[in-house]
Amino acid sequence: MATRWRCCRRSAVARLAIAEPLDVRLLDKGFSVGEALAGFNAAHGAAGGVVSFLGKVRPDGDVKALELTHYEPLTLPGMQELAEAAFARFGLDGALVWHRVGVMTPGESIVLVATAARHRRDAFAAVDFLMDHLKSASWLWKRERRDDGWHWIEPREDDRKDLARWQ
Amino acid sequence: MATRWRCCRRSAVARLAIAEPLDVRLLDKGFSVGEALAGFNAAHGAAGGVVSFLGKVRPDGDVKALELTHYEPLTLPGMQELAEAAFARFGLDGALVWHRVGVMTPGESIVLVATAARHRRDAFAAVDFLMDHLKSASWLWKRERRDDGWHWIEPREDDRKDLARWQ
Amino acid sequence: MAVRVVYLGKLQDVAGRPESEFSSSSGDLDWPDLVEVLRNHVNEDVADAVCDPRNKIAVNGQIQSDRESLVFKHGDEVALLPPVSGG
Amino acid sequence: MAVRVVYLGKLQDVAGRPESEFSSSSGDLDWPDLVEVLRNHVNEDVADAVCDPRNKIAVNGQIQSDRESLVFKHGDEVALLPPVSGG
Repeated sequence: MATRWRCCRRSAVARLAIAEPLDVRLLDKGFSVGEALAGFNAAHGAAGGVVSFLGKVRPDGDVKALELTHYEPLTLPGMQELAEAAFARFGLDGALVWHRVGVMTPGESIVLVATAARHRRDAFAAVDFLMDHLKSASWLWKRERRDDGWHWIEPREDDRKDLARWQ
Repeated sequence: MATRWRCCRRSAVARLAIAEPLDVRLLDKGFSVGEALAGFNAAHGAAGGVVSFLGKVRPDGDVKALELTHYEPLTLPGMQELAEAAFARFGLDGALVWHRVGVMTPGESIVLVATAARHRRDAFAAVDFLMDHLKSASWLWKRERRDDGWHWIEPREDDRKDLARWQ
Repeated sequence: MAVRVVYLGKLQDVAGRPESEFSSSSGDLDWPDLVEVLRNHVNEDVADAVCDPRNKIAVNGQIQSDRESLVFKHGDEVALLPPVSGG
Repeated sequence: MAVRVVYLGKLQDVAGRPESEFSSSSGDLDWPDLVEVLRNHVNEDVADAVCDPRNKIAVNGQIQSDRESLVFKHGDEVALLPPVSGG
Protein backbone atom coordinates (compact mmCIF):
# COMPACT_ATOMS: atom_id res chain seq x y z
CA MET A 1 0.00 0.00 0.00
CA ALA A 2 2.76 2.40 0.96
CA THR A 3 4.52 1.54 -2.29
CA ARG A 4 1.41 2.25 -4.29
CA TRP A 5 1.04 5.74 -2.85
CA ARG A 6 4.67 6.48 -3.47
CA CYS A 7 4.20 5.56 -7.09
CA CYS A 8 1.18 7.82 -7.48
CA ARG A 9 2.87 10.78 -5.86
CA ARG A 10 6.05 10.58 -7.92
CA SER A 11 4.07 10.40 -11.13
CA ALA A 12 1.78 13.21 -10.11
CA VAL A 13 4.71 15.46 -9.37
CA ALA A 14 6.32 14.70 -12.70
CA ARG A 15 3.07 15.56 -14.50
CA LEU A 16 2.86 19.22 -13.50
CA ALA A 17 4.74 21.07 -16.23
CA ILE A 18 6.41 24.29 -15.11
CA ALA A 19 7.56 26.72 -17.80
CA GLU A 20 11.24 27.65 -17.67
CA PRO A 21 12.71 29.96 -16.72
CA LEU A 22 9.50 31.91 -15.96
CA ASP A 23 6.09 30.45 -15.18
CA VAL A 24 3.56 33.28 -14.79
CA ARG A 25 -0.13 32.49 -14.38
CA LEU A 26 -3.39 34.19 -13.56
CA LEU A 27 -5.65 31.48 -12.15
CA ASP A 28 -9.39 31.51 -11.74
CA LYS A 29 -9.45 28.31 -9.66
CA GLY A 30 -7.63 27.03 -6.58
CA PHE A 31 -4.27 25.33 -7.05
CA SER A 32 -2.15 22.78 -5.21
CA VAL A 33 0.78 24.54 -3.59
CA GLY A 34 2.61 21.27 -2.95
CA GLU A 35 2.46 20.23 -6.58
CA ALA A 36 3.41 23.66 -7.85
CA LEU A 37 6.48 23.82 -5.62
CA ALA A 38 7.45 20.21 -6.31
CA GLY A 39 7.23 20.96 -10.03
CA PHE A 40 9.19 24.20 -9.72
CA ASN A 41 11.83 22.50 -7.63
CA ALA A 42 12.16 19.66 -10.15
CA ALA A 43 12.45 22.18 -13.00
CA HIS A 44 15.39 23.87 -11.23
CA GLY A 45 17.37 20.96 -9.90
CA ALA A 46 20.70 22.75 -10.23
CA ALA A 47 19.74 25.85 -8.24
CA GLY A 48 21.35 26.05 -4.81
CA GLY A 49 18.32 27.72 -3.21
CA VAL A 50 14.58 27.94 -3.77
CA VAL A 51 12.51 30.47 -1.83
CA SER A 52 8.72 30.60 -1.92
CA PHE A 53 5.97 32.79 -0.56
CA LEU A 54 2.35 31.70 -0.31
CA GLY A 55 -0.27 34.29 0.58
CA LYS A 56 -3.67 33.12 1.81
CA VAL A 57 -6.97 34.73 2.68
CA ARG A 58 -6.85 35.35 6.44
CA PRO A 59 -9.93 34.55 8.49
CA ASP A 60 -10.09 38.15 9.71
CA GLY A 61 -13.00 39.25 11.82
CA ASP A 62 -16.16 39.07 9.78
CA VAL A 63 -14.53 38.72 6.36
CA LYS A 64 -16.54 36.06 4.53
CA ALA A 65 -14.93 36.28 1.12
CA LEU A 66 -12.45 38.21 -0.94
CA GLU A 67 -12.64 39.02 -4.63
CA LEU A 68 -9.77 39.94 -6.90
CA THR A 69 -10.57 41.64 -10.19
CA HIS A 70 -8.09 41.88 -13.03
CA TYR A 71 -8.09 43.59 -16.43
CA GLU A 72 -7.25 41.07 -19.11
CA PRO A 73 -5.16 43.29 -21.44
CA LEU A 74 -2.92 44.55 -18.62
CA THR A 75 -2.73 42.18 -15.68
CA LEU A 76 -0.98 39.08 -17.02
CA PRO A 77 1.36 41.00 -19.36
CA GLY A 78 2.30 43.20 -16.38
CA MET A 79 3.06 40.15 -14.24
CA GLN A 80 5.18 38.69 -17.04
CA GLU A 81 7.20 41.93 -17.26
CA LEU A 82 7.60 41.95 -13.49
CA ALA A 83 8.93 38.37 -13.52
CA GLU A 84 11.37 39.31 -16.29
CA ALA A 85 12.57 42.29 -14.26
CA ALA A 86 13.18 40.10 -11.19
CA PHE A 87 14.88 37.45 -13.33
CA ALA A 88 17.39 39.96 -14.72
CA ARG A 89 17.88 42.00 -11.54
CA PHE A 90 18.64 39.06 -9.22
CA GLY A 91 20.30 36.72 -11.71
CA LEU A 92 17.71 34.03 -11.11
CA ASP A 93 17.66 30.51 -12.50
CA GLY A 94 13.87 30.77 -12.64
CA ALA A 95 10.71 32.19 -11.12
CA LEU A 96 7.12 31.12 -10.63
CA VAL A 97 4.49 33.86 -10.22
CA TRP A 98 0.93 32.64 -9.78
CA HIS A 99 -1.96 34.87 -8.76
CA ARG A 100 -5.56 33.92 -8.16
CA VAL A 101 -8.43 36.07 -9.41
CA GLY A 102 -12.13 35.74 -8.64
CA VAL A 103 -13.83 35.01 -5.33
CA MET A 104 -11.90 33.26 -2.54
CA THR A 105 -12.81 32.26 0.99
CA PRO A 106 -10.64 32.33 4.15
CA GLY A 107 -7.81 29.80 4.03
CA GLU A 108 -7.64 29.78 0.22
CA SER A 109 -4.40 30.61 -1.58
CA ILE A 110 -4.22 34.02 -3.28
CA VAL A 111 -0.66 34.20 -4.48
CA LEU A 112 2.31 31.87 -4.86
CA VAL A 113 5.76 33.17 -5.76
CA ALA A 114 8.89 31.04 -5.97
CA THR A 115 12.39 31.82 -7.15
CA ALA A 116 15.41 29.63 -7.77
CA ALA A 117 18.92 31.02 -7.62
CA ARG A 118 22.48 29.92 -7.12
CA HIS A 119 22.65 31.81 -3.84
CA ARG A 120 20.10 32.13 -1.06
CA ARG A 121 20.18 35.93 -0.73
CA ASP A 122 19.27 36.46 -4.39
CA ALA A 123 16.33 34.07 -4.18
CA PHE A 124 15.12 35.81 -1.00
CA ALA A 125 15.44 39.32 -2.39
CA ALA A 126 13.67 38.33 -5.60
CA VAL A 127 10.61 36.94 -3.76
CA ASP A 128 10.51 40.08 -1.62
CA PHE A 129 10.73 42.27 -4.76
CA LEU A 130 8.04 40.26 -6.57
CA MET A 131 5.63 40.39 -3.63
CA ASP A 132 6.07 44.13 -3.08
CA HIS A 133 5.30 44.73 -6.74
CA LEU A 134 2.39 42.30 -6.91
CA LYS A 135 0.82 44.01 -3.91
CA SER A 136 1.09 47.57 -5.10
CA ALA A 137 2.12 47.71 -8.73
CA SER A 138 0.09 44.98 -10.42
CA TRP A 139 -3.27 45.50 -12.10
CA LEU A 140 -5.38 43.81 -9.45
CA TRP A 141 -8.22 45.18 -7.35
CA LYS A 142 -9.38 43.57 -4.15
CA ARG A 143 -12.65 43.75 -2.27
CA GLU A 144 -13.91 41.95 0.82
CA ARG A 145 -17.35 40.72 1.70
CA ARG A 146 -18.20 41.40 5.32
CA ASP A 147 -21.48 41.07 7.20
CA ASP A 148 -22.64 44.38 5.69
CA GLY A 149 -21.65 43.64 2.09
CA TRP A 150 -18.71 44.19 -0.23
CA HIS A 151 -15.96 46.76 0.49
CA TRP A 152 -13.16 47.76 -1.87
CA ILE A 153 -9.70 47.61 -0.30
CA GLU A 154 -7.75 50.85 -0.57
CA PRO A 155 -4.02 50.70 -1.28
CA ARG A 156 -2.05 51.01 1.95
CA GLU A 157 0.68 53.57 2.59
CA ASP A 158 2.95 50.76 3.85
CA ASP A 159 2.65 48.99 0.50
CA ARG A 160 3.83 52.12 -1.30
CA LYS A 161 6.79 52.39 1.09
CA ASP A 162 7.68 48.74 0.48
CA LEU A 163 7.71 49.44 -3.25
CA ALA A 164 9.93 52.50 -2.84
CA ARG A 165 12.67 50.27 -1.38
CA TRP A 166 13.42 48.94 -4.87
CA GLN A 167 13.71 52.25 -6.70
CA MET B 1 -7.47 8.55 -15.68
CA ALA B 2 -6.97 12.21 -14.76
CA THR B 3 -9.47 11.78 -11.93
CA ARG B 4 -7.58 8.81 -10.56
CA TRP B 5 -4.36 10.78 -10.29
CA ARG B 6 -6.12 13.66 -8.61
CA CYS B 7 -7.45 11.25 -6.02
CA CYS B 8 -4.00 9.84 -5.32
CA ARG B 9 -2.42 13.24 -4.92
CA ARG B 10 -5.03 14.61 -2.53
CA SER B 11 -4.78 11.57 -0.30
CA ALA B 12 -1.01 11.58 -0.32
CA VAL B 13 -0.92 15.19 0.77
CA ALA B 14 -3.36 14.59 3.60
CA ARG B 15 -1.22 11.71 4.91
CA LEU B 16 1.89 13.65 5.85
CA ALA B 17 1.48 14.68 9.48
CA ILE B 18 3.22 17.91 10.47
CA ALA B 19 3.76 18.66 14.16
CA GLU B 20 2.32 21.98 15.35
CA PRO B 21 3.46 24.58 15.97
CA LEU B 22 7.05 23.33 15.44
CA ASP B 23 8.14 20.42 13.26
CA VAL B 24 11.90 19.93 13.62
CA ARG B 25 13.60 16.94 12.02
CA LEU B 26 17.03 15.58 11.31
CA LEU B 27 16.63 13.26 8.33
CA ASP B 28 18.98 10.58 7.08
CA LYS B 29 17.05 10.04 3.84
CA GLY B 30 15.74 12.27 1.05
CA PHE B 31 12.32 13.86 1.48
CA SER B 32 9.56 15.18 -0.76
CA VAL B 33 9.57 18.96 -0.64
CA GLY B 34 6.12 19.19 -2.23
CA GLU B 35 4.53 16.95 0.38
CA ALA B 36 6.31 18.66 3.25
CA LEU B 37 5.15 22.10 2.16
CA ALA B 38 1.62 20.91 1.34
CA GLY B 39 1.43 19.39 4.82
CA PHE B 40 2.83 22.49 6.50
CA ASN B 41 0.46 24.71 4.57
CA ALA B 42 -2.53 22.53 5.51
CA ALA B 43 -1.46 22.59 9.17
CA HIS B 44 -1.47 26.41 9.15
CA GLY B 45 -4.55 27.23 7.15
CA ALA B 46 -5.24 30.43 9.06
CA ALA B 47 -1.80 32.01 8.52
CA GLY B 48 -1.77 34.89 6.05
CA GLY B 49 1.67 34.05 4.72
CA VAL B 50 3.93 31.03 4.40
CA VAL B 51 7.58 31.45 3.39
CA SER B 52 9.90 28.56 2.61
CA PHE B 53 13.54 28.05 1.78
CA LEU B 54 14.91 24.89 0.19
CA GLY B 55 18.67 24.44 -0.02
CA LYS B 56 20.09 21.88 -2.41
CA VAL B 57 23.50 20.46 -3.22
CA ARG B 58 24.79 22.54 -6.13
CA PRO B 59 26.50 20.73 -8.98
CA ASP B 60 29.65 22.78 -8.42
CA GLY B 61 32.76 22.01 -10.44
CA ASP B 62 34.04 18.57 -9.51
CA VAL B 63 31.96 18.10 -6.35
CA LYS B 64 30.67 14.52 -6.49
CA ALA B 65 29.03 14.32 -3.06
CA LEU B 66 28.56 16.17 0.17
CA GLU B 67 28.40 14.70 3.66
CA LEU B 68 26.85 16.29 6.71
CA THR B 69 27.84 14.94 10.11
CA HIS B 70 25.86 15.65 13.25
CA TYR B 71 26.35 14.88 16.94
CA GLU B 72 23.28 13.16 18.31
CA PRO B 73 23.18 14.69 21.83
CA LEU B 74 23.49 18.27 20.51
CA THR B 75 22.26 18.71 16.96
CA LEU B 76 18.51 18.04 17.10
CA PRO B 77 18.03 19.63 20.56
CA GLY B 78 19.88 22.71 19.23
CA MET B 79 17.61 22.89 16.18
CA GLN B 80 14.56 22.59 18.42
CA GLU B 81 15.79 25.50 20.58
CA LEU B 82 16.47 27.52 17.45
CA ALA B 83 12.93 26.92 16.16
CA GLU B 84 11.52 27.97 19.54
CA ALA B 85 13.59 31.16 19.46
CA ALA B 86 12.29 32.04 15.97
CA PHE B 87 8.74 31.18 17.00
CA ALA B 88 8.84 33.60 19.94
CA ARG B 89 10.88 36.34 18.27
CA PHE B 90 8.74 36.66 15.13
CA GLY B 91 5.34 35.76 16.59
CA LEU B 92 4.96 32.81 14.23
CA ASP B 93 1.97 30.55 13.80
CA GLY B 94 4.38 27.70 13.12
CA ALA B 95 7.72 26.61 11.70
CA LEU B 96 9.15 23.59 9.92
CA VAL B 97 12.90 23.01 10.19
CA TRP B 98 14.19 19.92 8.40
CA HIS B 99 17.87 19.16 7.85
CA ARG B 100 19.42 16.23 6.04
CA VAL B 101 22.46 14.43 7.40
CA GLY B 102 24.60 11.79 5.71
CA VAL B 103 25.85 11.67 2.14
CA MET B 104 24.04 13.65 -0.58
CA THR B 105 24.68 14.10 -4.29
CA PRO B 106 24.19 17.23 -6.44
CA GLY B 107 20.54 18.21 -6.82
CA GLU B 108 19.50 16.58 -3.51
CA SER B 109 17.79 18.64 -0.83
CA ILE B 110 19.88 19.54 2.23
CA VAL B 111 17.62 21.81 4.21
CA LEU B 112 13.98 22.87 4.16
CA VAL B 113 12.71 25.69 6.37
CA ALA B 114 9.15 27.04 6.32
CA THR B 115 7.40 29.54 8.53
CA ALA B 116 3.77 30.59 8.81
CA ALA B 117 2.79 33.99 10.16
CA ARG B 118 -0.06 36.44 10.09
CA HIS B 119 2.08 38.92 8.16
CA ARG B 120 4.50 38.39 5.33
CA ARG B 121 7.46 40.30 6.80
CA ASP B 122 7.53 38.17 9.95
CA ALA B 123 7.48 34.94 7.97
CA PHE B 124 10.31 36.24 5.75
CA ALA B 125 12.48 37.43 8.63
CA ALA B 126 11.99 34.16 10.50
CA VAL B 127 13.19 32.03 7.55
CA ASP B 128 16.18 34.33 7.13
CA PHE B 129 16.97 34.05 10.86
CA LEU B 130 16.59 30.27 10.85
CA MET B 131 18.82 29.81 7.80
CA ASP B 132 21.58 32.08 9.14
CA HIS B 133 21.61 30.09 12.38
CA LEU B 134 21.43 26.69 10.70
CA LYS B 135 24.40 27.63 8.54
CA SER B 136 26.70 28.89 11.26
CA ALA B 137 25.32 28.09 14.69
CA SER B 138 24.02 24.51 14.40
CA TRP B 139 26.02 21.40 15.25
CA LEU B 140 26.62 20.23 11.72
CA TRP B 141 29.85 19.64 9.86
CA LYS B 142 30.08 19.47 6.11
CA ARG B 143 32.60 17.89 3.78
CA GLU B 144 32.72 17.52 0.01
CA ARG B 145 34.03 14.72 -2.11
CA ARG B 146 35.93 16.00 -5.12
CA ASP B 147 38.09 14.21 -7.66
CA ASP B 148 40.94 14.11 -5.15
CA GLY B 149 38.92 12.91 -2.17
CA TRP B 150 37.03 14.37 0.79
CA HIS B 151 37.55 17.95 1.99
CA TRP B 152 36.07 19.50 5.15
CA ILE B 153 34.30 22.80 4.57
CA GLU B 154 35.56 25.63 6.75
CA PRO B 155 33.05 28.10 8.19
CA ARG B 156 32.91 31.23 6.03
CA GLU B 157 33.42 34.76 7.31
CA ASP B 158 30.22 35.82 5.49
CA ASP B 159 28.20 33.27 7.48
CA ARG B 160 29.47 34.76 10.74
CA LYS B 161 28.51 38.24 9.53
CA ASP B 162 25.04 37.02 8.60
CA LEU B 163 24.65 35.66 12.11
CA ALA B 164 25.77 38.94 13.71
CA ARG B 165 22.79 40.68 12.10
CA TRP B 166 20.47 39.08 14.66
CA GLN B 167 22.41 39.97 17.82
CA MET C 1 -18.13 55.55 -34.17
CA ALA C 2 -18.32 53.69 -30.89
CA VAL C 3 -15.99 53.33 -27.89
CA ARG C 4 -16.26 51.03 -24.94
CA VAL C 5 -15.39 52.25 -21.44
CA VAL C 6 -14.43 49.64 -18.81
CA TYR C 7 -14.62 50.54 -15.10
CA LEU C 8 -12.19 48.65 -12.87
CA GLY C 9 -12.13 48.18 -9.10
CA LYS C 10 -14.26 50.56 -7.11
CA LEU C 11 -14.96 52.67 -10.22
CA GLN C 12 -17.43 49.89 -11.07
CA ASP C 13 -19.39 50.95 -8.02
CA VAL C 14 -18.98 54.64 -8.82
CA ALA C 15 -20.32 54.02 -12.33
CA GLY C 16 -22.88 51.52 -11.13
CA ARG C 17 -21.91 49.15 -13.96
CA PRO C 18 -18.82 47.26 -15.18
CA GLU C 19 -18.71 48.99 -18.58
CA SER C 20 -20.46 51.39 -20.99
CA GLU C 21 -20.60 51.66 -24.75
CA PHE C 22 -20.86 55.13 -26.28
CA SER C 23 -21.54 55.76 -29.94
CA SER C 24 -21.36 59.02 -31.78
CA SER C 25 -22.25 60.02 -35.33
CA SER C 26 -20.10 63.17 -35.24
CA GLY C 27 -16.62 61.74 -35.88
CA ASP C 28 -13.85 60.95 -33.38
CA LEU C 29 -14.23 61.53 -29.67
CA ASP C 30 -11.55 63.54 -27.92
CA TRP C 31 -10.80 63.73 -24.18
CA PRO C 32 -13.15 66.63 -23.30
CA ASP C 33 -15.88 64.81 -25.27
CA LEU C 34 -15.37 61.64 -23.24
CA VAL C 35 -15.52 63.52 -19.92
CA GLU C 36 -18.71 65.22 -21.10
CA VAL C 37 -20.28 61.95 -22.22
CA LEU C 38 -19.45 60.33 -18.86
CA ARG C 39 -20.93 63.30 -17.01
CA ASN C 40 -24.16 63.29 -19.04
CA HIS C 41 -24.70 59.57 -19.59
CA VAL C 42 -23.20 57.98 -16.46
CA ASN C 43 -22.75 60.44 -13.58
CA GLU C 44 -20.74 63.35 -12.15
CA ASP C 45 -18.59 61.15 -9.92
CA VAL C 46 -17.27 59.08 -12.82
CA ALA C 47 -16.54 62.23 -14.82
CA ASP C 48 -14.56 63.57 -11.84
CA ALA C 49 -12.81 60.23 -11.29
CA VAL C 50 -11.61 60.02 -14.89
CA CYS C 51 -9.83 63.38 -14.43
CA ASP C 52 -8.22 62.41 -11.11
CA PRO C 53 -4.55 61.58 -11.81
CA ARG C 54 -4.62 58.83 -9.18
CA ASN C 55 -6.85 56.90 -11.59
CA LYS C 56 -4.96 55.71 -14.67
CA ILE C 57 -6.27 55.42 -18.22
CA ALA C 58 -5.53 52.64 -20.68
CA VAL C 59 -6.56 52.60 -24.33
CA ASN C 60 -6.58 49.18 -25.96
CA GLY C 61 -4.42 47.81 -23.16
CA GLN C 62 -1.81 50.61 -23.27
CA ILE C 63 -1.43 52.93 -20.29
CA GLN C 64 -1.68 56.58 -21.40
CA SER C 65 0.51 59.23 -19.80
CA ASP C 66 -1.12 62.26 -21.42
CA ARG C 67 -4.87 61.73 -21.17
CA GLU C 68 -5.89 65.24 -22.15
CA SER C 69 -4.61 64.96 -25.69
CA LEU C 70 -6.24 61.59 -26.37
CA VAL C 71 -8.41 61.12 -29.41
CA PHE C 72 -10.47 57.94 -29.52
CA LYS C 73 -11.20 55.96 -32.67
CA HIS C 74 -13.99 53.57 -33.50
CA GLY C 75 -13.68 50.33 -31.55
CA ASP C 76 -11.32 51.67 -28.89
CA GLU C 77 -11.54 50.17 -25.42
CA VAL C 78 -10.90 52.76 -22.73
CA ALA C 79 -10.16 51.39 -19.22
CA LEU C 80 -10.47 53.49 -16.07
CA LEU C 81 -8.03 52.05 -13.52
CA PRO C 82 -8.17 53.14 -9.87
CA PRO C 83 -5.18 52.56 -7.54
CA VAL C 84 -4.45 48.84 -7.33
CA SER C 85 -4.66 46.67 -4.20
CA GLY C 86 -3.51 43.18 -5.08
CA GLY C 87 -1.41 40.47 -3.41
CA MET D 1 37.31 4.38 35.16
CA ALA D 2 36.77 4.92 31.44
CA VAL D 3 35.83 7.92 29.28
CA ARG D 4 34.91 8.03 25.64
CA VAL D 5 36.19 10.85 23.40
CA VAL D 6 34.22 11.60 20.21
CA TYR D 7 35.91 13.57 17.38
CA LEU D 8 33.54 15.60 15.21
CA GLY D 9 34.06 17.16 11.79
CA LYS D 10 37.64 17.49 10.65
CA LEU D 11 38.92 16.49 14.12
CA GLN D 12 38.06 12.95 12.97
CA ASP D 13 40.76 13.31 10.35
CA VAL D 14 43.18 14.91 12.83
CA ALA D 15 42.65 12.02 15.24
CA GLY D 16 42.55 9.45 12.44
CA ARG D 17 39.45 7.87 14.01
CA PRO D 18 35.88 8.84 14.96
CA GLU D 19 36.34 8.12 18.69
CA SER D 20 38.63 6.78 21.40
CA GLU D 21 38.04 5.07 24.71
CA PHE D 22 40.51 5.72 27.54
CA SER D 23 40.53 3.81 30.80
CA SER D 24 42.50 4.54 33.92
CA SER D 25 42.97 2.70 37.21
CA SER D 26 44.12 5.81 39.08
CA GLY D 27 40.82 7.56 39.81
CA ASP D 28 39.14 10.45 37.99
CA LEU D 29 40.69 12.12 34.96
CA ASP D 30 41.07 15.91 35.02
CA TRP D 31 41.65 18.27 32.09
CA PRO D 32 45.48 18.15 32.07
CA ASP D 33 45.24 14.35 32.28
CA LEU D 34 42.99 14.26 29.23
CA VAL D 35 45.30 16.49 27.19
CA GLU D 36 48.22 14.27 28.19
CA VAL D 37 46.37 11.07 27.29
CA LEU D 38 45.43 12.52 23.88
CA ARG D 39 49.04 13.57 23.29
CA ASN D 40 50.46 10.16 24.22
CA HIS D 41 47.79 7.84 22.88
CA VAL D 42 46.41 9.70 19.86
CA ASN D 43 48.73 12.46 18.62
CA GLU D 44 50.13 15.94 19.19
CA ASP D 45 47.69 17.63 16.83
CA VAL D 46 44.63 16.40 18.68
CA ALA D 47 46.12 17.47 22.01
CA ASP D 48 46.69 20.95 20.55
CA ALA D 49 43.22 21.05 18.97
CA VAL D 50 41.51 20.24 22.27
CA CYS D 51 43.15 23.32 23.83
CA ASP D 52 42.21 25.64 20.94
CA PRO D 53 39.24 27.76 22.07
CA ARG D 54 37.77 27.67 18.52
CA ASN D 55 37.05 24.00 19.16
CA LYS D 56 34.27 23.51 21.71
CA ILE D 57 33.98 20.77 24.31
CA ALA D 58 30.81 18.94 25.35
CA VAL D 59 30.52 16.47 28.19
CA ASN D 60 27.51 14.16 28.02
CA GLY D 61 25.83 16.50 25.54
CA GLN D 62 26.42 19.71 27.52
CA ILE D 63 28.69 22.41 26.12
CA GLN D 64 31.39 23.35 28.66
CA SER D 65 32.51 26.94 29.05
CA ASP D 66 35.43 26.30 31.41
CA ARG D 67 37.31 23.31 30.03
CA GLU D 68 40.39 23.65 32.22
CA SER D 69 38.57 22.88 35.46
CA LEU D 70 36.77 19.82 34.09
CA VAL D 71 36.99 16.53 35.97
CA PHE D 72 35.74 13.47 34.09
CA LYS D 73 33.88 10.59 35.70
CA HIS D 74 33.51 6.98 34.67
CA GLY D 75 31.28 6.67 31.61
CA ASP D 76 31.55 10.30 30.52
CA GLU D 77 31.34 11.06 26.80
CA VAL D 78 33.59 13.95 25.83
CA ALA D 79 32.93 15.49 22.40
CA LEU D 80 35.49 17.64 20.58
CA LEU D 81 33.54 20.03 18.31
CA PRO D 82 35.33 22.08 15.66
CA PRO D 83 33.68 25.17 14.14
CA VAL D 84 30.44 24.16 12.43
CA SER D 85 29.65 24.45 8.72
CA GLY D 86 26.06 23.38 8.15
CA GLY D 87 23.16 24.49 5.97
